[in-house]
Formats: sequence, structure tokens, C-alpha cells
Amino acid sequence: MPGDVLWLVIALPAAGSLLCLALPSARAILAATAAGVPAIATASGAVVWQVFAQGPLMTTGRWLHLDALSAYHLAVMMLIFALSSVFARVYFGAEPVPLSRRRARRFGALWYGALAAMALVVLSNNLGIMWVGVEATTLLTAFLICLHVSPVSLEATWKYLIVCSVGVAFAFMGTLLMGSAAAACSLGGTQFLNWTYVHDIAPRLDPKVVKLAFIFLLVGYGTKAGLAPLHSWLPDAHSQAPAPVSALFSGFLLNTALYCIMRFIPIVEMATGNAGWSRGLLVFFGLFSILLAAAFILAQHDLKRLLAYHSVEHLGIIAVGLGLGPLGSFAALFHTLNHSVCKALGFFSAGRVGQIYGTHDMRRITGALKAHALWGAGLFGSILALIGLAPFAIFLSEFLIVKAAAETRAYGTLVIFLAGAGVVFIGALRHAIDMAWGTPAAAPAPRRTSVLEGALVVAPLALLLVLGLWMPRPFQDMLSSAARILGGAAQ
Amino acid sequence: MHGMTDGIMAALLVLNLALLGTSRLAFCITLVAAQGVLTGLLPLVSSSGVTLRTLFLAAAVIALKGVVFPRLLSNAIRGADVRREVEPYVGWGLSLLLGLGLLGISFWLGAKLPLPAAAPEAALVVPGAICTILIGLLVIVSRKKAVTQVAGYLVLENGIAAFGLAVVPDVPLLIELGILLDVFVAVFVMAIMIYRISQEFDHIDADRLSALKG
Amino acid sequence: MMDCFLLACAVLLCGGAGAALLRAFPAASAGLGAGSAVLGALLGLASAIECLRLNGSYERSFPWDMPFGSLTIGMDGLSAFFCLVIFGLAALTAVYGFGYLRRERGRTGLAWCWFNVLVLGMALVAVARNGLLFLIAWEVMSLSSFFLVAHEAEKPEVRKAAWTYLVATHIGAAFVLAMFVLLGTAAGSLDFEDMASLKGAGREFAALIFALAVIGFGTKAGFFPLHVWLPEAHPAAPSHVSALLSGAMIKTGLYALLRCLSFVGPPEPWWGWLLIGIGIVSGLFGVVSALAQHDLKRLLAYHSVENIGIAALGLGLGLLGWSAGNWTLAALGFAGALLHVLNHAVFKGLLFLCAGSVLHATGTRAIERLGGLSARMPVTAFTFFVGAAAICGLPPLNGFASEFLIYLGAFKGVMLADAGIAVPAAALVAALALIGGLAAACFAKAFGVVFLGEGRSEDAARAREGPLAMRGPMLALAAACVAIGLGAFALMPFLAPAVGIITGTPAELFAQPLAEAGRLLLVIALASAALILATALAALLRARLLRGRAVTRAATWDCGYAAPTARMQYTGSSFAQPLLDLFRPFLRVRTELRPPEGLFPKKASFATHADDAARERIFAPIFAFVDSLFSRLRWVQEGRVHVYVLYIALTLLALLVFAL
Amino acid sequence: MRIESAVHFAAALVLAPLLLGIINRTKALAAGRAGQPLLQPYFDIIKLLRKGAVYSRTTTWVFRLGPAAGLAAVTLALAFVPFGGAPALLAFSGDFLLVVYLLAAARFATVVAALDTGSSFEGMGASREVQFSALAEPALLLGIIAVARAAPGAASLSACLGAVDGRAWAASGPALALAAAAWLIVFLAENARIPVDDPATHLELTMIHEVMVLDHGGPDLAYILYGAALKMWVLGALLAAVLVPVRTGAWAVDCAAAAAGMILLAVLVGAIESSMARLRLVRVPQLLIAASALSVLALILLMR
Repeated sequence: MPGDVLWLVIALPAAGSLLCLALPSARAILAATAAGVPAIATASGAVVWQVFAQGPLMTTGRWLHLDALSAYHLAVMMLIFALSSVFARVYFGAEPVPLSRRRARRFGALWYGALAAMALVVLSNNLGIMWVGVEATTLLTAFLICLHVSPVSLEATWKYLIVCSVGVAFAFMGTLLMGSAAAACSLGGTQFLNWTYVHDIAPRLDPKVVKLAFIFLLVGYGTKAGLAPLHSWLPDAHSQAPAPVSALFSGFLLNTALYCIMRFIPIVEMATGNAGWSRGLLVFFGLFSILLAAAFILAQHDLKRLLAYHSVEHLGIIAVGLGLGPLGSFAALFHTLNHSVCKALGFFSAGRVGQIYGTHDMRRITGALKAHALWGAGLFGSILALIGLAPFAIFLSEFLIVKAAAETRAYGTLVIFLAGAGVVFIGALRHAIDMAWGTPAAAPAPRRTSVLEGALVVAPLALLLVLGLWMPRPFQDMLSSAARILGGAAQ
Repeated sequence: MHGMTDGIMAALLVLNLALLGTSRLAFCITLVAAQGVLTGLLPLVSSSGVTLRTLFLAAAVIALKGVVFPRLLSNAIRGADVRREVEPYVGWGLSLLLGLGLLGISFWLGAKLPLPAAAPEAALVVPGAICTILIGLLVIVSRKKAVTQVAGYLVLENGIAAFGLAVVPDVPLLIELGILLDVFVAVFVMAIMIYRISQEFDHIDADRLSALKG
Repeated sequence: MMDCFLLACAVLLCGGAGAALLRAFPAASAGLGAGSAVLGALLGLASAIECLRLNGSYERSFPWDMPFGSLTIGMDGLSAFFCLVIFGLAALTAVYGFGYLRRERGRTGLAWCWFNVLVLGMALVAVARNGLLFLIAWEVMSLSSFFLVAHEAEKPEVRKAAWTYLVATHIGAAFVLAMFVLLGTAAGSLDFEDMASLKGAGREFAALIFALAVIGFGTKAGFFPLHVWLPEAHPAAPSHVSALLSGAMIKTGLYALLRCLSFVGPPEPWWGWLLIGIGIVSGLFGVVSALAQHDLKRLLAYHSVENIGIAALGLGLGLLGWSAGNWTLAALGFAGALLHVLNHAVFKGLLFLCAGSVLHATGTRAIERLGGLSARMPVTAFTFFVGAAAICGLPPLNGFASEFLIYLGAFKGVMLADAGIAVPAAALVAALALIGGLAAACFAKAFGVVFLGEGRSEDAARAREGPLAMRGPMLALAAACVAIGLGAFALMPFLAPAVGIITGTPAELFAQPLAEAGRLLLVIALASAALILATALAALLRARLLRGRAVTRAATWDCGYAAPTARMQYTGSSFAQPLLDLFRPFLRVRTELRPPEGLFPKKASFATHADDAARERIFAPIFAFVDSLFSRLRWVQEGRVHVYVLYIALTLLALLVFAL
Repeated sequence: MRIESAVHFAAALVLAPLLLGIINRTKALAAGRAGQPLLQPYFDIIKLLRKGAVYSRTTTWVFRLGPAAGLAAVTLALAFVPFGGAPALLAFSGDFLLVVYLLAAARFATVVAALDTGSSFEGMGASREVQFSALAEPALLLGIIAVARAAPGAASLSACLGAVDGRAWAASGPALALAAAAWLIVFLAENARIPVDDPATHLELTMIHEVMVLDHGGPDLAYILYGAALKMWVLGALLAAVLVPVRTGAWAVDCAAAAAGMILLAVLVGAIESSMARLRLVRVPQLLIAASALSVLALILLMR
């Protein structure tokens, strides 16, 4: 089958992982990730293109499956991975202590491994394998957090491990329950954990079991996705990991888990008579996440924790969008891309600015624009975009979510959403302005910036700006076809 | 085979309660290992019976949970040089009482939750599994040593495995193996973490890992 | 016509981008930025004037891949009127800014970029015919002005002002967003064309939209108590930007409010009452707060609140007339408000430019450190005098023309039997009279203390007039004050179509009452001319009388005291103090008094600080409340992994209990 | 424009200072003195017009502008004020607004001229002047509105004051009385009479109007004195037109009645000045607010 090419999307990173173990020096490993991941991303882009041009792909044995929804997520994931890989080289190159070979090997192997695991999650047609992939991402990324061993990074890793393992274990219970519901309707065989199959028979599933399953899935994957109040690991892990890893966590690790929830939404909705039960839950968790994140953003002093709470907020926004009908789904998917790109840039900048100032305490980071014009601008720009200023794309996706709320007559949601976003805006802006424009504590020597660094700042901002002012028709079609799957369409 | 399943489940529950009542870490690990072995035996006595597939699975589970994990965890506590769980958030007596309460809740939940119609021989499996899961959570929440938390996680995992056996009898082998691999890696990673933590902090008290907040 | 407008947009965009890209070459960058702003504004001005002249309505659509968006722009009487204000002021402030920023060329590249973008954003707001396009233009306008406000961001107070500004504008934008989303959902599309078909859709819906619009756009316009950003942001921005913000940008709030009224009218009487109430409170609060200020630009900023209040009075009157079907009243109210928008742009623009000149020459905005500038900066002093007289509504200047229309409308309202109109109209007259008197007091203080008497500091004594690029726009605006004051009657025919667009009724309904008002304005213009003439005659007569007699110069008569010093002059604070005592309950004036002590007192001091009452009494408590509310959530992240796992279990339990 | 109106205007220009003379004479009589000649204000003005001038070195063109602009504005305002029932020289709908704002313009010119000297005394006077006039303006305007509503005519001063006749008093007498009372207070305050200001005081610290013009001399002071007299005529004519509702249509009768009203007003002011003390400065705003309250009350009576 032509779909067998999908195996490559997993196999190539796995091979990359092994390659990194074999490379002789830290430089070589970083170069291999910075060059290899974009190459893999480009190749995957071709596959994604294939899906949108000619329809979904499926491997023999129905193990892997790439439809519009997964293709869209794969594209976002590859974009974030590619950017972060390039940035990793810049970041580790600027560290005061260069990466030892052992650490570099660990980094390279785990980095590629995480890529493979996330690709597995996105591509998997089998709900069980999908769970295996999610758990694998947890385990593979755990050591990335404490790449630089320190008491707090170990603490963060431990919390990440325990909270996510326990949480994701519940997702497994949910998967089992879903499987049992499907098995009860099936004529035997091992198809009953395949998404395509479960999706086909969804209207016949026992609604009570499906609801029970979804509760477990929501709590389980929601823990990994950082929905409040299950988000507790998130600020710790994001703040302690090296910047490229934080960018990856916030940029796609969370979305991987949310993607899993997305997969179950149409099934649950079809099984429960399209009453909007699962969507209501998502809206609730989304709004709660926004409000809780707002509370912490107001009083935050650590830059990376600030960005982490922004992730809680934005994942909440995506969840709210998912709960608000077809337009909401469309907006949520759009927001996924916007948030990932913007947050990646945010963490890149936070990492580099943090290196320059030697701290992530926002009270001590003042005048970043003077200290380092490029990364200061990246930091300021990304925060302004994150809090939803037009003409950046996040404004547009938030506008669409508000519109979706109005169309579905969810006026309470609309009000809470706007209020929460407003509080976040107020809290984050206060920090952003002083960080960008304050008087620099000391005048750091001007550093030369490479073209690569310039591109890492300009490209995400330009993408956000362009998408905020102009959504090309093919891109809209892409989002629509992905959103249709969330609405219950077969492909 | 009906009786066998019930017997294994009963043993699991007893082990759960024993786990709640013990403070010695080494004994904890032994209890969890025993529980792992019992869960490994469950597929053999379930409806699908002894087949090549179940035998293979049982062997893998018993090898991992009965042998590999205890070794990993024992090494970890030896490295950290701790023997006892002292001053848990919930005392031993209260833990046991809570355990009994959870047991009751499990039976109530087992009857109440809209679970798919379980096979008659698995009547005790579902509540037993739920109870194991809850007790695993209780251990994680109430105990302070990192290693006990891992033990709790394993108990939780055992419970879920039993639960899975009850609700979905024949999960494809590949998936089962994937899950096992994940659990193995999880425990492996956690053990390494415990080692690192003991190196860095000179203790493995999870409750003292609370510098990050707000 | 639209081509001309599009060309203007293109010039602004390219010039702005060019200025930003060329910022390594300060001279080229400033020249390009200012030049493109002037050229773009002139092109835009041409298109607006053309539209007004032909009384036409044009629309143009372009393909735009955007969900719910359509790139439709249109120019009609209302849009063109506001474009006139925006572009006219933009051209002059750009010229001024070129001179004003010359001293700090090294870093003006980005400032010119934002300036161009701001002008573009304002123009797009005025011509957008689609909700999403409007919102994006609205945000671009806010964002660019935010960067302009933060031009001197190395100062902490400027950063605070920029924060206040963006927060206020964003909160306003949230209401605007909600309003457009609701409108769009009801109309089935976000195109203004479809929204206009909602007229009379339902009372509750219309009321909701109106309320959202008043809050959302009122924040931008500076209605009390949403004005809090205004006295912070205007002093912080460079002066030519302050002029543009105060003269043009806050007016986009009024434009948008009017545009939305055209979607949801006809109004109910309480809409008018609300706006008159807002107008009275804003006007009085603005002028009284202005009296209390020691910072020249802050004083002017509070006067913007006052003048927006006056415009709101006109709008409220217009709404009352519209709701009662009294087209004369509607015409006078709306036309008065529109004319006041234009007039305020002219004289407030002028006053901010003058304040900029003072700042440029002396380096301080503190009124109490100035004085005697009239001798050293005659052009600035004269133009400030003209602006001050105009803003107080004194004939023969333009402020009187628009206030006259509003007064006249109110007078006609008072004569009606309907108490629902007569009572608010009478309140309007009383408030407007009081505002006028207080404004005169305030500007007597501002002009007197800054420009008259003797210099109170070294800075004031060293002052010198700025370059021609700064004086030219000031003189042009002062001339405009006189020209509009005398020629307001000629503008009446252009206001009728704009009013017709607001109410959605034929402009002919308003042409007649406005033509009548025009005749009255003509008489006033003649009287004003007579006033100028009579003044000249009196002065000539005096010169004639004094010819050949002894005309000597001496020290000011100080009732016998022989050694007066500049420090003994009456200060601005003393000047305002009796009035402030009267309004103390509505202000938040902190006084710090260190009285003279002992037989031989050495140092004593007295200082007053006027904090914004709305900020301190309304928003600070709200923010504190929200903060304390949210801070109660913060124990959630308390640090121990045990608790975190417990959350998972409890969440699961809660879901099993409540959701299943 | 009728010829009578022109006559009125000319007469007002000539007779305005006489009001001051009558007031002073009344006060003198009440105090048992012979007092100055009735025409003393004319003598003062003529004397000043003949003098040279001394200008402070601090002053600029603003100082020169003040008296000229002030006189011009008040003269222009006078052209809109009817005398008794007879229409004014000029009239248009809403002309009362122009009158009020012309008076404001005159005041503004005087105030900035005072500030131009840099003297703290004149600053003090200016401060008081703007304070009291800001409070007087609403009372004046609301009073005009009340009268216009009580005697509905066209919206010009001439028309609405011309309509205040016996019938109007019969129909809404209380309201007109209240409005007239408000105007009387405004009249006293705006013309710097007791109980607001004491024109005869010799202590600069307590002055309002006088202290503002300390530095003016010669023709400038003459302009100011004459302007003040005209202003008194403007406000007095308004008051007289309401208080003397004689509208027979016969010009001579109406005119005589109005003139009698003006004289009576002057005598009344003289009587008030003889019988009352000056209020403390901090009390003055209360008086002016009370005037506004009277106007509002008049309006409320009319709007019932």
C-alpha cells in the first residue's frame, strides 16, 4: 500500500536517535539534529501534502493512518521540531559551559526519540498504540528536563514523571473501556481498538460506557495536555528544562495529548447522540484553565513559568474552541498552530535572554531590547502576540472562538473567555513592558547575531503576522477538513 | 477457573492492605513484586485460558514485575540508604482504615459504574482492580519516600492491568507488549531518578521536593 | 477617488516600512517617514474632501482570504468627515514632528514607522465596511499608538502610561469584539451592509449592542470613567503624537459609536439620557481635573475628556431627537457633535503642539517652573492664546460654533413639552455653561502661568522658539481656528449627509434645519468679524490717543513693595485653588504641607498632587479585588507532588459523580 | 432693524456710566453724605482718556489686548440686548448665547491681561474673577431659558424678553420672579457689587475686580471703566425687561417704563450696598450656586 511510507516518518527519527549515540562529538550531534530534523520535517511535509491533495493514507494492517486531522498535527509538530532543533544548536552553542559529549548524546538520542514517539501518537490508528506513544513521550522527555542536573530540575522531572505517569495511566483505563465498548459491538477480530473501526461503529456503542471511558481519557490525557487543575507538573517542567526542550514541551508535547482527546470527541459525540456532552466538558476545563492560568500570570516573577502558565491558558483556549461546534473546532485547530509557533519563539527568546542576564527572574530582566535587540524583540513580540494583540494570528483565532461562542449561543462562555483573556493580558503586559524597555541592569557587550538567529526570530513572527492578516484559501480548506473530522466526518 | 480468579483477586486485595500497613521499604517492594506476579498469572486463569499468547505474556509480566522491578527498586534504595517510610501523611492505622473504606467504595463503584457486562467469572475482578488502583493512588498521595511512590505507581499499574483483563479480554499482543515496555521504561527511569535525587539531595523524600511552587 | 485613498494607504505603508528599514540612516529615515506621512495624509485628505464635495458614497471590495472577513472599504459622508479630521491633523503633526524629533534622530526610525501605521490604522477604521477588517484596523491603531506612547520608554512613568493605555484599550477592544461578534451573528455576516439591515431588530438586542458600543468605544474616546488612560498616555507620548492621539485617534471612538448607531437605531430615549449623563460627568470631571494639574500636557489631556464630554452631549441630544422623531433636534445635536469633533481636533491639536514647543524649548512640562514665555516665544504664545480662547468656546473662534449648535439644539429641546427631552436638555445647558466657565478659568491659568509674567526657572528664561517646521503647523492650526470660527456656516451642507448616515434617513430631513443653523452661524460670523474689527478700532483709538503723550515702562506695581521677584508671582496652584476647594469631593487631591515653624522659620513647603479620581476610586479597587480573588486560587500550586496526584484523583471523582 | 433700536443702542452707550453715578448717589444719600456728582463716572473716564500711560516691563501684547478686546466684546453684546419691550439693534435665534459668550470673552481678555503683569495681587484677582463667573454663567443661562419658556417666543433675547408682559407674569409669575432673583445675584456678582465685591474697598487682598486692573492706567483704564459700565447696562437691561412687564406697544411708554426700571435697579443696588456687608470670599460661591438653584427652581416650576 502507498500508505506504508508512513512507517518512515517514525523510522527515520528512530534511526536518527541511534545515529546520535554513535556520533563522536557534541558539535556533530547538535549539527545532526539541526540538519536532520528539518530534513525529516521536509520529507513529512511531502506526506502531509499528499494527504491534503489526495486523501488519507493507511498502512497495511491498519496500524498507521494519516487523515486531515493527524496530517495537520503532524505538520505543526514537524514545524516546531524543526525550529526547536535549529534553535537547540544556537542555544547550546551559547551556553557558558559547552555540552559534554555524554550529555549531547543523551540529548540527541532522546530528542529524536521524542520525535519518533510523538510521530507515533499522531500517526497511530490503534488507540492502544496511541497510548503507548503518549507514555513513551513522557519517559523519553523526562531526562531532557534535567539535562543540566540541578536540585530544582530533578524536582521538576520527578513531578513530571509521577504526575504524568499516573495521569496517563487513567487514559489507558479509558482506552480499555472504549475498547470494551467497541468489542461488545464487534464481530470479533482485533480491529476493535482501531480508530477507523471504532469511528465507523460509533453510533452503535453503548453511550454509558463511552461516557465513562471519555471521563478517564479526559483526565488522563488532560493531565498531559495541562488542563487545569491537572496541569500541576507543567510550570515546573517548563521552567526547569533547557529552552529548546521547553519550546518543544509547550509547542507540541501538550498538543500531542490534546490531539488524543480530539480523536475521541467525534466517537463520543456520535455514541451519545451528538448532545454536546463531551464538548461541554472541554469547555468547562478550558475555561477553568484560562482562569487559573490568569491567577498565576498576575503574580508571576519567573519568565519561563509565565510562559508555562500561558501554555495552560492557551491549551484551555483550544479546549474551549473544541467545545464550540464546527467553527470552534476550526478556530481551535488554527489556534494550535498559532500558539505552538508563538510559544516556541517565546521560549527561544526566554532562553537566550535568560542566558544573557543569567536569570529568569523578570524583576531582574530589564531592558532586554537594549541588551540584545534581536532576542529582546523576539521576547517582546512573542508575548504581545501571545496575549492576543492584532494583527497577529492569535487575535484572529481568538476572535473566531468568540464568534463560535456567539453562534452556539454560549454567552456565558463568551464572557468568561473574554474576562480571563483580559486578566491574562493585563498581567503579562506589565511584565513584558518592563522586560523590554526598562533600564538594563548592566550594559552587556553587543553580541554578533547570526543570520540563523535572525531567521529564528523573524520567521515565526512573520508567519503569525501573515496568518493574522491573510489566511490563504488552501490553508483554510486544510483546517476545515481537519475540523470536519472533529465534527464526525469519516475522513 | 472461576475459583482461581477469585483467589488471585482476593490475594491481590490482601497484598494491598498489607502494603498500607507496612513501613519497611524492602517489604513494600516485595509486596509489590508479589502483586505483580499475581497479575501476571491472571490471564492464564481468565476466559481465554492457557494459550501460547497468554503464556508468553504471563512470562513477560512475571519476569518484569516479579524480578526486574524489585531489583531496580532495591538498588535504588540501597543507593539512597533508606529503609523505612517514616511519618507518612496518613498514618498506618488510618491508612488501613482508609484502605477498607476504599475497598467498600470499589465494590460500590464496580456495581454502579456502567461497565460493559463482565463475564461472570470476572465478578470479583472489576471491584478488585478498582480497589487496587485506588490503593495505588492512596500510596502515592500519602507516602513521602520517592520509592514508595513508585511502588504505588506499580500497584496502580497492576490494578489497571487487572481491570483491562476484565473489560477487554484479548488486546492485541503488540499493544500488550508496548504497554509492558512502557511500564518497564517508566520504572527504569524512575529508578534512575531516585538514584539521582539521592545523589543530589542526600534523601529521597518526595515531600521535600517542593521548591517549585506558584 | 477611492484610488486616491488607496494610494494614500500605499504611501503610508511603504513610507512606514521604509523608515523602519532605513533606521540606521537617521536623516533619510526621518525624512522618508515624515515625508510619506505628509504625502499620504494629503492624498487621503484629497479623497475625503472630494467625497464631501461630491456628496458621494463609494465602496470598493478586494479579494481577501479570511474567514468572515471581506476587504471592503467605503467612503461616505460620515467616513469622509472623520478622514478629513484624521488626515488633516496627521499632515500637520507630521511636519511638526519632523522638526520636533530632529534632536533625537538616532532613534526615530521606528517612531516614524509607527506614526505612519497609526495614520493608516485610523484611516482604515474610518473606511472599514467589515467587522473583522474594522477590528484589525482598530487593533493596529491601538498597537502603533502604544509604541508611540512608549517612545521614551526608558522613563518608568512612560512605561506605566504605556501599560495603562494598552490595558484600557484592550479592555475596550474586548467589548468591541463582543459587540461585533453579536452583531455579526445576528446579521449573518460581518459586513456592515448586512448589519445595517438589523435596524429595529429588537429592543433588548439593540440595547445590548448600544451598551457594548458605549463601553468599548467610550474607552477609546475617553468617556468618564473609562478615560483613565488618557491623562497618562497623552503626556507620555511625543507632543506631535499627543496632538494626533487627542485630536484624531480618540475621535475614532466617536466615529465607531456613530457607525454602530446606524446599525441598531432607532434609539430609545434612555440612550440619549445616558449619553447626556456621560457627557455632563465627563465634561465636568475633565475640566475640574484639568484645573488641578501641574503638568501642561496632562492638563490638556483632561481637557480632551472634557471636550469628548461636550461631543457626547451633542450625541445624546441627537439621540433624543432621533428617538422622538424631532429631526431638528437630531440635526443640531449630531451636527454639533461632529463639528465639535473637527474643532477639537484643530484646537487641541494646536494646544498640544504648543505644549510640545514649550517642552522642546524648556525641557519641562511643569507649569510652575514656566512663565514669561510670551516674550521669548511669541509665535507659540500667540497660537496657544488662540487655541485657549477657542477651546473655551469664545467667539470669534471655532469652539463657539460647535457649542452654539449644541446649545441651540438644547434650547429647542427645553422648549418642548416632553419632559423626557426638556429636562435633560436643561441639564445640558447648565452643564455646558459651567464647563465653559471652568474651561476659561483653566486656560486663563494655563496661558497665564506658562506664557505671562516672569519666568519662574532657568529653563523658562532660556527658552527659544522652535524651527519653522514646528511653527508652521501651529500657525496653520491657529488660522484654522479663526477660519472655522468665521466660516462654520459653510460646513453645514457637508454635515447633513453625515447625520443622515447615522440615522439612516434621507439627508434632506436634516438639510433644512442645518441650513437654518448655517444662517445663524453666518450672523455669528458677521458678529465675530465685527468683534475683531471693534477690537482693532479700540486699539487704534488708544494708539491715536496716546500719540504724543508720555508712554513709559516701569516695574509692575506691587502695592508699594519694592523688590518683587519672579517667585512671588501667583502660581497656577494658587490660581486654581479656590475652584478646586469647591469641587474637592470629586477630586483626589493629596496635599503635603510643611508649615513654617519657630520664630525664624527656615524651610516650608506646600505641594498638591491630583490623582485621577476614577483611577483611584473605581479601577484601583476593582483591580485589587480581582487580584485578591485570583490570589485565592494560588495555593493550588503548592509544591508537593502528593497534592498534585490528589488533584487528578479528585478531578476524576468529581467527573464520575457530576458528569456521568 | 428699526430706528428705535438704533436709538436705544446709542442711548445705552451714552447713559451706561450714569447707572454708576446713581448707585453712588444713592449710597451717599443713605449714608447721609452729599456724595459725588451724578456724572462723576463720566468725568473719571474723560480724565483718564486724556492721560498718558505706564506699562509694566513684564507685560506683552496680551496686556494691550485686554482692555480693547474687553470693550469691543461688551459693546457688541450690548447690540443684542433689547430695552424694555423694544427689540435690540441685532437679534437672531440663540443670540443670548452669543451675548453670554461675548461677556465671557471680555472677561477672558481682562483676566489674561491681569496675569500678564506677573503681579501676585492681580493673579489673585483673576483667580477670583474666573471662579465667580464660572459659577454665575449657568445661573444666567438657565435664567434666560426659564424666561424663554415662561414667555414663549422666538429664540432670541429681543423676542423672548419682548414677550414678558402682564399675561406672562400672570401665568407664570413665581417662575419669572425666581429667574429675576437669580439674575439679580448674577448682576451683583458680575458687576463687582456688594455683597460679592466691594468697589470702595482699599485693601487689595479683599478685592476682586479692582485688583485685576491695578496696573492699567490712562486710556486703558478708561476702556475698562467704560466697559464695566456697559456690562452693567447689558445685565441691568435684561433684569429690567423682566421686572417691568410694560408692553403697551407704544414706544414712548414702554421706553419710559424701561428707563424707570433701570433707574430703580440702580437705586436698588445702592440700597443693597448701603444695607449689607460684603460676604466672606468663601461664602460667595454659595451665593452663586444659590442663584443657579433659583434658576433651576424656576425651570422646574415651568416644566411641571
